[in-house]
Amino acid sequence: ADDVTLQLKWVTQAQFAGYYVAQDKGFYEEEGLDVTIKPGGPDIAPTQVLAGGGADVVVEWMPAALAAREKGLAMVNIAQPFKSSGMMLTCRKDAGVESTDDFKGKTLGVWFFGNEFPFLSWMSKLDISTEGGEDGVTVLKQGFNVDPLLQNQAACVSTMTYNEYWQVIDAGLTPEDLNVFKYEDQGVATLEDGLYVLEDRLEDPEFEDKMVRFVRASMKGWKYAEENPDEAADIVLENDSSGAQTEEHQKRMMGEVAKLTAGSNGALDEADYERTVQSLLSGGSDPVITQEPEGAWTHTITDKALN
Amino acid sequence: MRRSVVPVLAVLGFLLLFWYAAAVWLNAPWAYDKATRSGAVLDARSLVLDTWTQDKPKLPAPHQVGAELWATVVQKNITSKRSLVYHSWVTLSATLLGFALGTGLGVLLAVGIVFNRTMDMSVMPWVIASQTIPILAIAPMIIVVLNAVGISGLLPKAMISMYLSFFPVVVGMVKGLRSPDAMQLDQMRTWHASKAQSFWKLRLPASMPYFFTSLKIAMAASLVGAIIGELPTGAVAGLGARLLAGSYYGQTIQIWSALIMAAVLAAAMVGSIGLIQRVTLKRMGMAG
Amino acid sequence: MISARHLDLTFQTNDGPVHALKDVNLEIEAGDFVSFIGPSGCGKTTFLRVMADLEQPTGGEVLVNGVSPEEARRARAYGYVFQAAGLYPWRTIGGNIRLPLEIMGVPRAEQAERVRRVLELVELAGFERKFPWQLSGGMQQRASIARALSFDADILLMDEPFGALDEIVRDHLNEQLLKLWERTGKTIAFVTHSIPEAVYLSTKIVVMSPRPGRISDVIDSPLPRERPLEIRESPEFLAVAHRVREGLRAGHSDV
Amino acid sequence: MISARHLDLTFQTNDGPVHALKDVNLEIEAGDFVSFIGPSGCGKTTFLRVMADLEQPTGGEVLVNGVSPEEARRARAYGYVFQAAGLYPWRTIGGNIRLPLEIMGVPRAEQAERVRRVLELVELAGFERKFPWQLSGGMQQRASIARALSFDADILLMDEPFGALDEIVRDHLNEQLLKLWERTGKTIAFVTHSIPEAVYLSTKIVVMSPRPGRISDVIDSPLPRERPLEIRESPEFLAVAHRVREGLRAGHSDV
Amino acid sequence: MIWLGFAVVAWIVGMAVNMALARRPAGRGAALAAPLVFGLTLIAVWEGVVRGLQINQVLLPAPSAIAARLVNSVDLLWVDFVQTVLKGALSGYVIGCGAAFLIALAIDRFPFLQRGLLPVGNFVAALPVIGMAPILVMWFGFDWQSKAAVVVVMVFFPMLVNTVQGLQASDAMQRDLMRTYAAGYWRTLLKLRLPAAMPFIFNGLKIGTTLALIGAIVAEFFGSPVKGMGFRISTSVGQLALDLVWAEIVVAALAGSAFYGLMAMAEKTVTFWHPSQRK
Ligand SMILES: Nc1ncnc2c1ncn2[C@@H]1O[C@H](COP(=O)(O)OP(=O)(O)OP(=O)(O)O)[C@@H](O)[C@H]1O
Ligand SMILES: Nc1ncnc2c1ncn2[C@@H]1O[C@H](COP(=O)(O)OP(=O)(O)OP(=O)(O)O)[C@@H](O)[C@H]1O
Ligand SMILES: Cc1ncc(C[n+]2csc(CCO)c2C)c(N)n1
Ligand SMILES: [Mg+2]
Ligand SMILES: [Mg+2]
Repeated sequence: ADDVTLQLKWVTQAQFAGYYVAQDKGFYEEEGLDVTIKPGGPDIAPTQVLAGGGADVVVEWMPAALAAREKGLAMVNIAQPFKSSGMMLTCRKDAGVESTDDFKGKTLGVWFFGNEFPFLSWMSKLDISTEGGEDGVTVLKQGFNVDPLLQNQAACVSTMTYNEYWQVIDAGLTPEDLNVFKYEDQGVATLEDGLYVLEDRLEDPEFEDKMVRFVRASMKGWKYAEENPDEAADIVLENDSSGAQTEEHQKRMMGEVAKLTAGSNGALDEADYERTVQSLLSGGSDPVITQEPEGAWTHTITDKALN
Repeated sequence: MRRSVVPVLAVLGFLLLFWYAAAVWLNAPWAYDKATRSGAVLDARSLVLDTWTQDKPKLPAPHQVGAELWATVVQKNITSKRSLVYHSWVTLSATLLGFALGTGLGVLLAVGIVFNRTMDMSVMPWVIASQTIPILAIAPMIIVVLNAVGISGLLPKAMISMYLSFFPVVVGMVKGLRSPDAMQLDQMRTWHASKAQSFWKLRLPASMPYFFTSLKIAMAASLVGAIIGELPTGAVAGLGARLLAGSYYGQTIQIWSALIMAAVLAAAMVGSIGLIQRVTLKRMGMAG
Repeated sequence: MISARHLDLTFQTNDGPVHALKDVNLEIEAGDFVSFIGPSGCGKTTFLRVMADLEQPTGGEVLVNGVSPEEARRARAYGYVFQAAGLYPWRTIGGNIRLPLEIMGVPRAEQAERVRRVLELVELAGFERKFPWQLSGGMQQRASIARALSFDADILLMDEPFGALDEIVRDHLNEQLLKLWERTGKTIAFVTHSIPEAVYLSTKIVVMSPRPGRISDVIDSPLPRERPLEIRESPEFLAVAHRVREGLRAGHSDV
Repeated sequence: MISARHLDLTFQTNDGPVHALKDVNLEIEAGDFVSFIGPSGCGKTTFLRVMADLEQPTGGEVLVNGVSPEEARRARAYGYVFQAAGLYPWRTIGGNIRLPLEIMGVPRAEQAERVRRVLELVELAGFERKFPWQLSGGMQQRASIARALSFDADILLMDEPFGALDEIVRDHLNEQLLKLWERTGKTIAFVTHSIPEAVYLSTKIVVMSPRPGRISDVIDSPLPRERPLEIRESPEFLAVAHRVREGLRAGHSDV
Repeated sequence: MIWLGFAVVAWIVGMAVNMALARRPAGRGAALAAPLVFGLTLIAVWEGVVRGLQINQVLLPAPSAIAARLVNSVDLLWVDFVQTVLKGALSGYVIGCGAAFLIALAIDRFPFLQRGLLPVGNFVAALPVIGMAPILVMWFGFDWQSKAAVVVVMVFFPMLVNTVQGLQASDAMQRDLMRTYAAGYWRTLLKLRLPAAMPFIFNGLKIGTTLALIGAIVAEFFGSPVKGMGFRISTSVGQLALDLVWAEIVVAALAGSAFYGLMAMAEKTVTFWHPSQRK
């Protein structure tokens, strides 16, 4: 069988259920692949792992991938299992945030490490400075969890629909206590969890063929996971070697993730891509990318895989 | 030894009291927060009770940590991923490997520094400077680079352990290998002993007390290294992963139990080095 | 046996050069027992160290057995007893005495035999398995002498070996040392601060004076080789002691 | 002045009790110069330490000036010179001597004056600003004596103060000490290993024997108070020395 | 290939120079020059290898790229330096060492505490402080206060243990001397035990310097305002701005070495009398 190494963007959780299901159900094996799934973590930059040759293919958000491409690391999107963005800003009502106009003068928790790009584009679209002060917002580098919100250190924190939001709820705040701003609803959604490889490796037909089989099996895994969320969550739990995930949380996460993958058959939607690029280009004085990227995606793999 | 039992118990008792009090103090805001949102009124009794039983407290009460430890150490099968014993073992294996590598590297460097003037003059300042580099910053890079050349699993973590643990060994062993006084070295000269002979018969035995002291420090540093190494390896397994996962999900009880487990591990390993030290030095007649 | 001609030694220190030995001339015959006496800092230890090739003279020449001190050291021509016992705490008394033998590659069986013999010589038989810190200061000093004797060098260099001992023990060891010297015919160079000790032990007493270290007097002892302790109250003894004292005082105007 | 009656002192060690002093009885008059001599480990230091309230007897009684050693210590009744110089390396010689004066609250001007005076007494004038390690061993020892003299206590306890010095310096300091004692009329308790030193200095010589430490002889010296160095060759001197030596040898069967 | 050759040549030349330096009589100049030459050699080899093997700069940037970034981003580096070193590390260092010192005095004064607190303290000291960082960030908020708290925890025990040990370093005879002067506790402390403890105290202070810096940087990984060296390092890795990451590391190493050097110099002046300082 051919070896493929996949680097995830984050720790083992239902966000990556499709890949674990494909492996567990033998979809990869059917395609003659031997896939190693490497979990990520707070200090793992999938882009860097890809550059270092530690993985053949990585799960990454498009803003980070495009930024890396501009830095000279030629990453190419070969598939896009996530159709919509799960990112949102979750705010406390008692902090006085009802609409985007209320952001000014507040403290907002933001993820960095390559995940800050969507937020920065959004703020520049709203024309709000991120340097603090009366008319700007004070940005906190949000750690791994939602503590700043619970402890009133921030008015809003970044959350994913499928993960951190539920941690807020679990902690005892109710949806009525909260106002959420989904990036999708604000028209600033950028593409998340796509599959990326290095451009020059695609010239090798053997590698291309491997990726075709990989994407085909992965998408099969995703569709299976969407249809059998509880079983998928169980598979994820089995693969979590830290033993820290709970069944309840993973099942709920699988349910939410299924909503995001629902609209995608794996092929990148050009319109979504354009929207993402425009959003990143419009980043005011310090845009995430400065020029229209070229060759940052390809349909060849999905075309072969899905037909 | 026995004389310290009462004072230690007293101090522990005081710590425990302080801990409970701090739990009330730190967790009270959240209790009030919940109460105001639900419109309830908190009396003193229910406040204290609430602060000691929260799910994700700012500071878990000792009994909460105790219960978690009991559940994850004793009640879980030790091969289960939810057993702290399993995770301790993962961390311990990286720690021990890193410790062995670090000790080896440290001793080699020390021997080089003591026997070679060029090394003595040029390397030592850089050894010190190397320790001012924030390891957590380069740990992910080390792991990525090692991954790129196909090394993964135990070794990358052990390398970070090694990086932290070789330093005390170099410093201690340089001191130790230089501890024979001029007279003892002159003695060797009058007997026309070779360099190797004075190393094996004089410098090495003379350095033993320093060696063990540095081993203890190195062991503690090595554990810290293994834990740091576990943070960016994707939080796969080990006490570091438990810390991280706990932190990621705001599970403070889990963080604290992992922390305490780590301290127990460190104390046990440092303690066993102390034991070996006592036995060895006694047999060498240096216990005086 | 040992001869020094126009010996000079200057140490370079941050405070400037220290002239430790200046134009030192001395002849020591085989079988001599030579004592060096002089105020603190006059260069006694330095002189001994030059003979042992532990210090390089900056001028003049020393010959030991007709060759340079370095060659003599390589030939393991001498045993050196340092001012402090300097036993290795991690070796037993036996192990300490065996150390030079191991280094010189003496066969195991012979090592044991020699250790036994020298321990008897210094009256420490039975203490072979004890560690140094289990012995009194005097016993340690004797063990260190035994170690220097173990490999049977022709020349024995001893730097205040009895400095730390009380008078009675010292007397006793002095007697023992004399007996050993007589029996073996070794050449001994011996540093001491004690006038009676120097006179009692030596065939030749070298009085030194400081800054820079020079030899101010060399006294050939008129005492017989056979010396009971009582000889120290004889008029000859007191006369020699007096001469040594005068020599010392002369070089000692700057206390 | 100082009286010990049925004094007993046992140290508890892990190897079992060590009987350091057993039934020691002694009377010291004001103005006496008392020397203690005896083999290593016989309890000389321990006895001195009991007088200075640095060690608690396990039996019997000591009175200093009619009060307990503790009260005497609080009244700063004595100066103590330890076996080693024990100067603080971070203070200059002057600073070291000033130390007890600072602690006792002597006014600044007087401190300077006293330091000057005692430095002259031990012939170290001009070394006030040097640090201890810049001085030879003998000079350090003298500085430590100066420190004990600076606050003019009535009683001086000296534990082998001249042990590390060479004979000439030692003779010189012996003379100085005698002069000081005569001039000031202090009471001095003095530990030494040297028989001539004990005889030369003392009005009373206490010979001790070990295991357990007992007083085996107390000799009142027949020598006059005025003692030139040459007195050491007089028959009276030699007679006393002989008696001390005999006393020592008696308690010394176990070298 | 040329660059690889350059690396090899640089290594050989550097080592040769150092060997020559080592053969010369020791002096201040050589003591400074040798490590400098060694460092330059390492940098030259690094540059040669990166260029020669064409290592991707998102993995390991060349020293020249790092230097360029260092020069171009002085303002940014300065802001981070102030936030992390001056606010976080320094204040934590002062508080931690100060508290440890005072508690060491208390422990020393009351043997009960010494017997009770030290074993417990040794256990607590075995806690991997890294694990404490997220907790302290949770307790003390995002700004420099929590970084200072982490630093306090990190420097506390080395300082405590060293000070306690140092306070026992005066030898029995020196203490007896104070007794014969009927000097009380405080006088003995001031005139004897503190000066005698200084070499140990400085040991603790020196160990603390590197720990303080590492602690402050590490704590920023767990939440921070949008400035600080740890923040910059962690976010820049995500942006593949590895040259900036290394520029921050260089600043950290320089600051750490300078801090250490400063303490070593203070040690030299305060404990000038100690044999290890005399030579
Ligand atoms: N390694 C050295 N460097 C510099 N000066 C030295 C060194 N060794 C000895 N000296 C100096 O040389 C002189 C002679 O020293 P030496 O040790 O030979 O004296 P000594 O006669 O043995 O004295 P003591 O009786 O005190 O042992 C002294 O002034 C001493 O300070
Ligand atoms: N603190 C102590 N603990 C246990 N034993 C002690 C202690 N101090 C002294 N001793 C023992 O008490 C005995 C008397 O010791 P002391 O120091 O008084 O002897 P000394 O006559 O002064 O000997 P030296 O001439 O060697 O100085 C010795 O056997 C010694 O080992
Ligand atoms: C330091 C840190 N950086 C980024 C994220 C955010 N993040 C990375 S992957 C991912 C997917 C959802 O789990 C999210 C939210 C975090 N949590 N902590
Ligand atoms: Mg000498
Ligand atoms: Mg004594």
